[in-house]
Amino acid sequence: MSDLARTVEALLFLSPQPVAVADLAEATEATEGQVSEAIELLREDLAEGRRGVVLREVSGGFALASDPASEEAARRLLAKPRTPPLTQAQAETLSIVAYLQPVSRPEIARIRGVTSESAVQTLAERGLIEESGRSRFGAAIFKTSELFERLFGLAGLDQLPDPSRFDPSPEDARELRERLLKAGEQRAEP
Amino acid sequence: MSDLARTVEALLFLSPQPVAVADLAEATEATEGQVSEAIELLREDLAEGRRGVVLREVSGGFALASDPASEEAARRLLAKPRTPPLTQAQAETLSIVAYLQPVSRPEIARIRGVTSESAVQTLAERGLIEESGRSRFGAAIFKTSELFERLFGLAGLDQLPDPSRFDPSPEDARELRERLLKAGEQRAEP
Amino acid sequence: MPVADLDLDLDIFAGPFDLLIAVVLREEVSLLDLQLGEVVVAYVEHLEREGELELEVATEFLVLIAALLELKSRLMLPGPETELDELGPEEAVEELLARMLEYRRYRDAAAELAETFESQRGYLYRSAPLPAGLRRVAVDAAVAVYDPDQLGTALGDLLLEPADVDVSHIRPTVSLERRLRALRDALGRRTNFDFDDEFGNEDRLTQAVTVFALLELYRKGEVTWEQSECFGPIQVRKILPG
Repeated sequence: MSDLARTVEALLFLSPQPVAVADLAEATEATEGQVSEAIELLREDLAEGRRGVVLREVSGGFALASDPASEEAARRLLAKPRTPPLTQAQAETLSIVAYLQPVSRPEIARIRGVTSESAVQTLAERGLIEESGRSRFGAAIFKTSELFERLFGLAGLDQLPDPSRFDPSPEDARELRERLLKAGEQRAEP
Repeated sequence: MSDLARTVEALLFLSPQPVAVADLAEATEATEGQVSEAIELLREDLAEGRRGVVLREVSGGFALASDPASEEAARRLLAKPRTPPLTQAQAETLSIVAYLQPVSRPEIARIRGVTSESAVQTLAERGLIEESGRSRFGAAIFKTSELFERLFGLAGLDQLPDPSRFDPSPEDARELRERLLKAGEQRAEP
Repeated sequence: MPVADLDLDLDIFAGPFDLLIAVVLREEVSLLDLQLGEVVVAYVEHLEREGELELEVATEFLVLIAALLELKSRLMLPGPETELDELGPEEAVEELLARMLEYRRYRDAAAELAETFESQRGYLYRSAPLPAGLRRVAVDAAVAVYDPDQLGTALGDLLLEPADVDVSHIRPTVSLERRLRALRDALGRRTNFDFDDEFGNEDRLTQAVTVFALLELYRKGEVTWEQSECFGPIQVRKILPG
């Protein structure tokens, strides 16, 4: 293994984010071509199934990751799953996704009357919601996950409770969506 | 490389702290003997100078670290300045805490002959020592941290050099005593 | 300012107080040669300059200077016949010696530790968040911890349309100027009109201010009006110039 390959391996090991070839070249004071060669060496050594760590090419550069085969053991050693109570913002956001899914990020904001970035992000990190594509306009679209159903003890989405405290309950999904949007717009501009 | 060695490598890669053999065994559902064998395999593969990453035995467990040869490149990439060396006051304070722990703030001051507030504070800020309670009289009591062992490359506190090594020789002590006595007599005479 | 930083300029020593104590302990300066009175004077001068007494710093100074005085007096006292002191100079020397030796041990250990630290600084450890998969509950291990009713309630709240805003507490403002303009507009369209026809739909306040505006126009000689009976209709008529 060349000195440069060793250094590149060390850099990828230390960096919490993927590193671009250009940045590796700057840090190692080598050319991008030399770095690419070193990456090729590493790619062989760290191919899937060879070691506990694999080399991945992801958007923006290269990164080391643990071999997926070790996931179970890693979970036993390190997993610290968190299920703290939901905040009001999270509960509202989650209920919108649950009842209207698939639903886009701007739609959530329109219904809540406020941007809901951080609630969406937290729910996604905890695995309660997940991206299920993009809208025609490029906005992320969300749906609830299997984990969501487990954590709420639901056998299926049809087991979601009727929107309580509201009478009359909307008849169908389309009516629900329309009424949520209308109420949200009224909240946004009193 | 065995499956177990690969898994152990992955666990050490993921874990933010050194991992003890017992914990590795539990996570991998292997015996401690098997884990130790896997560690031996890794120790060879990750011996100094072979790859960019080395296996280290620190603080009661095993951890991966980048090879010192890549330090400069790593600091350029991560924009991390080199940690400053220990000042004389910090090194003295740290050695008192390391050997006498748990030790109170006044005890440190008594041995050093000067209050050691700022050294204690800096060491605590750098995470090398930590408060471990209060003495009967309310003074903060300190011990070294896990980070201390990691940064000093110690597998455990028992690897600190034997303090008797630093005892002045009997000749030194005798000479010092004589000088002090002589000074006392000179003063007492006139 | 911590007492350690107190700057001293003595006969045999110049530098901060903590360095003085350190060099005394390292017997680079003999305690016997040191005029402790000078140290006290320097401290008092410092206090005068600062103009305020920090109790904690003063206490620290007193403790340290007292310890030095005690050690020094023991060194200087002649013999065991002194009844005032339990320790003779020899014991004092032993005590000082013990402290110096203890200090030396850690000073030397410190040198070695600093070297070790230096040699280990090149090893860097990874500090990265756990992969997302390890931060969330595994689907297989997940049990119900949340109440679905929370979702129903949250959605119910979102469905509620906000009630119409009650503005009854807000008093409308009616400006005389605007009413003057309204009157002149009306008079621009025709030379006379019935007040109720023109302003009957306005609220009471607006009507009252309009009457007030009418008075103003009357004063200026722009209009006149007639009311044949009490509460009867008011006929407003424009006075044409000339």
